Amino acid sequence: MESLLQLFRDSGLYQLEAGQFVMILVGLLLVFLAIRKKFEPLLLLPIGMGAILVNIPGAGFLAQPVYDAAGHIESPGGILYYIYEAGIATGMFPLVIFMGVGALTDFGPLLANPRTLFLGAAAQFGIFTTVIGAILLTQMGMMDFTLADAAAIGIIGGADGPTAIFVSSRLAPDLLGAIAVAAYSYMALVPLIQPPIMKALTTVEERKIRMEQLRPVSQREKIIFPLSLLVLVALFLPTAAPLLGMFCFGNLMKESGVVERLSDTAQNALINITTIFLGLGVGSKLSSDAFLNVETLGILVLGIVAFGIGTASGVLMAKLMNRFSSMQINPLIGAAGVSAVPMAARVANKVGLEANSQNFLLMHAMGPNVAGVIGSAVAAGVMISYLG
Amino acid sequence: MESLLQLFRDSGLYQLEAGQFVMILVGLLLVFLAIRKKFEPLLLLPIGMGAILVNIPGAGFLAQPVYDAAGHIESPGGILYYIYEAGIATGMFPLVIFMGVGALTDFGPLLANPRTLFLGAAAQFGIFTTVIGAILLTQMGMMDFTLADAAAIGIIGGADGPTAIFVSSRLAPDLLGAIAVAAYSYMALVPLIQPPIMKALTTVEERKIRMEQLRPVSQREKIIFPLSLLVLVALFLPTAAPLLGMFCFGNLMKESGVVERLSDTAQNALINITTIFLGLGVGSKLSSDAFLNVETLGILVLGIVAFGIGTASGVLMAKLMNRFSSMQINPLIGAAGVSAVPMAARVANKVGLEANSQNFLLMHAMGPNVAGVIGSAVAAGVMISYLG
Amino acid sequence: MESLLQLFRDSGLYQLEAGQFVMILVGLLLVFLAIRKKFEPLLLLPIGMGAILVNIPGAGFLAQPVYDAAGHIESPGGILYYIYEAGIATGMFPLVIFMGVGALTDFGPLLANPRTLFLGAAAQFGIFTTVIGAILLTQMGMMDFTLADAAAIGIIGGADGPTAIFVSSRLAPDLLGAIAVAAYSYMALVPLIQPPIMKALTTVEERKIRMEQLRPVSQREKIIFPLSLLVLVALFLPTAAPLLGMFCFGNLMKESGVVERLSDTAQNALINITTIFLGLGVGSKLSSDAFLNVETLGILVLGIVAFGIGTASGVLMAKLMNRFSSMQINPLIGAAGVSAVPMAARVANKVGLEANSQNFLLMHAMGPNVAGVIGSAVAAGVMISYLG
Amino acid sequence: MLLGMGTVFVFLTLLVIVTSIMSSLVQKYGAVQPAVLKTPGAAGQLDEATLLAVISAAIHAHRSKQ
Amino acid sequence: MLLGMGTVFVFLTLLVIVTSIMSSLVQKYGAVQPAVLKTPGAAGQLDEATLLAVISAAIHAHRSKQ
Amino acid sequence: MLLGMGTVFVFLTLLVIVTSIMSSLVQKYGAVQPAVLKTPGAAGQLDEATLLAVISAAIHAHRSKQ
Ligand code: NA
Ligand code: NA
Ligand code: NA
Repeated sequence: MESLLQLFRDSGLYQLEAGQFVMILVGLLLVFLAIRKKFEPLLLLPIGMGAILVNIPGAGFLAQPVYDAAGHIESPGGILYYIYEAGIATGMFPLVIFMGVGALTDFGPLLANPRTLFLGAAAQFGIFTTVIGAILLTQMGMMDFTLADAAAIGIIGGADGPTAIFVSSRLAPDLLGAIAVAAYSYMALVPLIQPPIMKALTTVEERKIRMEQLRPVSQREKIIFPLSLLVLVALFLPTAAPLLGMFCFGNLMKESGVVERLSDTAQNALINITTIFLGLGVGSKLSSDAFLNVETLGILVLGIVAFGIGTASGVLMAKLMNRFSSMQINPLIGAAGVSAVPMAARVANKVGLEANSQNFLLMHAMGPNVAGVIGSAVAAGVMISYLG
Repeated sequence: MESLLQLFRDSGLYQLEAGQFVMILVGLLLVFLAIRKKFEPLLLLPIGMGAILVNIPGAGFLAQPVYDAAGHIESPGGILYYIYEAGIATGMFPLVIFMGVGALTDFGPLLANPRTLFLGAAAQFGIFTTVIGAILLTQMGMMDFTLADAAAIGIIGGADGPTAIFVSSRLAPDLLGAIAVAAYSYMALVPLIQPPIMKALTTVEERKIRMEQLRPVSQREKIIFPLSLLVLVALFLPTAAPLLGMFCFGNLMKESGVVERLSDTAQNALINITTIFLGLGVGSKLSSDAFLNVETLGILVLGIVAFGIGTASGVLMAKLMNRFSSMQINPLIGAAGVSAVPMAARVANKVGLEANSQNFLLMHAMGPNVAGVIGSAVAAGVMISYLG
Repeated sequence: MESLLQLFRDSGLYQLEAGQFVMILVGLLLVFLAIRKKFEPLLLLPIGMGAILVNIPGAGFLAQPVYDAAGHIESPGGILYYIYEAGIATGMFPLVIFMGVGALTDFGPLLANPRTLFLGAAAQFGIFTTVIGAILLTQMGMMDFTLADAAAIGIIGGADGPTAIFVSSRLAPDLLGAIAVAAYSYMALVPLIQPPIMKALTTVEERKIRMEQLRPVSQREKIIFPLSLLVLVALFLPTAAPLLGMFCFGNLMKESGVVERLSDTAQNALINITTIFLGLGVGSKLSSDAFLNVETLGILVLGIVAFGIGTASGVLMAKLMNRFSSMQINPLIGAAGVSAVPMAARVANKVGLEANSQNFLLMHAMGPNVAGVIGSAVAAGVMISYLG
Repeated sequence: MLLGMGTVFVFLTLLVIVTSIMSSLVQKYGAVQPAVLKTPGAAGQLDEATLLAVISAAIHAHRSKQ
Repeated sequence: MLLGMGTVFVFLTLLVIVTSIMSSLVQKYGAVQPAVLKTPGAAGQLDEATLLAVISAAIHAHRSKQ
Repeated sequence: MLLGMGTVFVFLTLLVIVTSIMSSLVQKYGAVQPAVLKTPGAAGQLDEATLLAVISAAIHAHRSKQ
């Protein structure tokens, strides 16, 4: 009888609080969006599962380990505790992912047309606007964000998941779950969010602009570029060095051609293993008290504002550049400056094809697209430099 | 001269105790069984090597690291110490393996015939009988098992290696080595242990029963099933959530079809890496003082009793179900309810073919076989709930 | 304004010290040698990148984490700090690499001609001579090496990267960076360093010696060999057991043929992941104060001396063996006894072909080549036994 | 221990019921069998981008020859 | 240091002896050369199960047509 | 925040300049386009060794038949 009571007291039904129940539903929703709507499934599926697991009452997924005096484990911790502490609190997982993304990135289009870096810079405008927005909301008493929180939220506008997670883990660990979910959700929504903004800010004539074919880029340029970027980071913005250093390292492994087996592993086994655990670890931050509050609403709203402003800034920057140069840029590719590789570039290509069925912008948009990755990592470095 | 003496004092010959020598032989035996007899080589080869390494006197494979006051390493620990503490004491390795097993599991046959879950439940009967047996042996003064020890030993009857290791690491870390060796050895011995029991409990007519072809199962059912299982676990048996949560996550990665690269990694690189280290870590528990005692004998005897009772219960449950249903089940597939995927299902198929050369039971036996995995994880949750 | 100053104070330009600048150049040089000259790129590329990253002022790659009283992370550590502490200070990475190397090694040629083990022994002569050299340099007041330092430096002559790193991490962590760089650089320079020594010590007639075709070696011998080696290590030299135990384990996984998926993973995903992090971690030891001093110069000089003596000893040992045996050995394969698998064996083959265009020594040289791996691991065990 | 075994049975019985209901609902309402699309997922997106890139490059090259 | 070098030599000499004895024993008693079976091991068992499953499914399908 | 945005722009402008200079230098002096050699690196060396081994074994075998 005693045992039966014990089992009942251990059961989820007995312990489940309303908040946990809602968060399990949120987890199921994320899983649904990942599977049915193909919303960034590589991240949202593990995040959703992590959210479900962490909200099972009594399952102890976040339990802290207890050690005895001799340093032996008396009671082991939960798997999500270990994953979060070892991989996310330390910043290891986003950095390893960034290395893998570097090994997957081709800087060829950017090197063929380095001016597209300005588009990647402009699209970070959303980040900084959002920070101001978050501060204003706090001053108006509607939300309660510190400056560090505001900076972490702003990075959502960079449309770069690992960067957002890395910055949150340093500046606003409590908001990490909501920020990561917002970042990946909006990245998945690029095909819905961007086109109306792109069309509103451009004329049909502008969208029809055909761009010159890109020159071929030599292997040597591709090898020297990540090293140049790294040296510049070292000299001028060391706080961006963790993210961009690992990114350049990954890219150099790929482009050097001498360590193919390492590059393959960085692009496959290693990034996949890390992605599984990163997702679970981020999901473990989706507890009801951290997620079910007005701040999350603020993060979602500010995030989409940042995203929209970033998109608009990229497009407007392209139009501005066309005023001062004879080599015309199709302003649609400016929208790709937000990152969200390669979704944003494909959206630019698609909107371009709608205006002119012979206008292939994909490769041209890949330039600002990877520039956007650099841009948001630089913005992250600036934030950490001011507030870290 | 001094140095020569030092070298001799460091040598294995000088330091080797009889117990260590015997355990090295045990390790060599496990390696032999793995290579020559193909006894679960994926686990028994690393376990055997771990056993050899940990019993080399003076090699320090289990040495604890020493830190100075500033937290720097003064003297590093042994590799098996790190593997055991990081992967097994924490429960990480068995959980990651369970995720991989989930990604390798096809619930189709179970979904086509969900009644086979009862067979997977019945086959856990051996677990609980064994617990009683262990308690009796202790009360009779023949052995010295706590209730927690008894529970961990019982899980051997579940014929599921990672579950046994996970439960042992929580309830009876000192017995972990012997329990894991017993579990994997008996899993390897399924083709020897099960057939006599199966034949003793069935008539030739029963063994000839032909089963209806299984209906095709839609992808949608396969996606919803792991989520349903997870919700049930969350509501009713949260202590089973670590094992079954990771298992469902792995299965969902596979069945969702949207994260193939993660699923591939979980099924290959990640499970392989974890298996290598899990095996070494389990082997490190095979020290002479932990293994060479009467308790190990008790574990081996109780383990095989549990295994036999589980097999018998599965078969008898199938016969019982035939009494109450017109849709006849070949009782042989009940034996597959012990888990030991896919060996037990293949044994059922083989014994079935002996009775009727046109009777292919394999797919039918896969239902109770994967049900057995769920069943022993549920039993593990019950044990941890009572005793953890 | 305050912020601008902050940014400038954070910038690399403001903080960069001359030493760091030089070390970044050293890192770039290593990257250049890896990519352009194909100097052991698998290690030197990550080492070079690690050296660049760790010398970026203010980037915090080696920052120690700060915990609050409750054990939560207050300020996370740098990625290179975690990599070094978890993988190199513990000795884990070199041991995992050694397991992978074991899984990549074919002992066939050695088993067909076990006498080549003597060549692998002789080539370790450089190790011990160098230790004496380092001690002499210290006594002469030119350098300042402890006995442990001297032993770690000597291992460079073993021409085996992971062994050198493992020994350094135990005996001379401060010199680890310089020793690893020297070891891998000289391994890459095998085609330049060895031929003149080999030619100086042999006559054309000797270099023309044709060796008998090797007998086929059965799978059973290949399975028993690593186990025999392991038992000998256990009995006579336990301090070599970490390195040789993991090596034998890897080799057994390969040769047993029953755990192919583990063997594949050890040879690919696992060794690649570990190599990436090992390289970065070694690079993190290339700080200016650890590298830019006269000791590094001493290490480089002693290392190449050790390498040269090892090469010469191998060749001379082969000539000595020819005096006492009718079965003639081409002395060129003695040079392969230094390890540096398979580069040294290929060099022996190439020099042999120059003397006689029909003389294929490659397979014969693989025997001493893998014997050299065993030899330097044994030498490492001896050093750790005396000084550890 | 009977209790333990009972719990296992009750839980798996629940699972049988839930699974059966789920399957019949899916078979009833999810009439249109979702073709097993091998969607490569976001992982495949880079490859797809590469593919598109190759195609557009080819078209460019073709056009520039004319 | 001579001692160190000596140890290396003694150890490898022991290894030469043990290896030679081992090889001659294997060649003498292990006369029947074990064919290098590429046994897939337990890892391959699932694949084998799948294979068997495919075969039995095919047989079922074949039979149901008749 | 204007400052932050300014920093991003200044940094990326620097990168544009450095990249452009680098590219023009490479195109000027690195005239001979380095063929994209798929050098297998040290990792491939073992395979290469194996290949060489197979070749030399084949030659031996061929010769011993004569
Ligand atoms: Na961005
Ligand atoms: Na079971
Ligand atoms: Na060596």
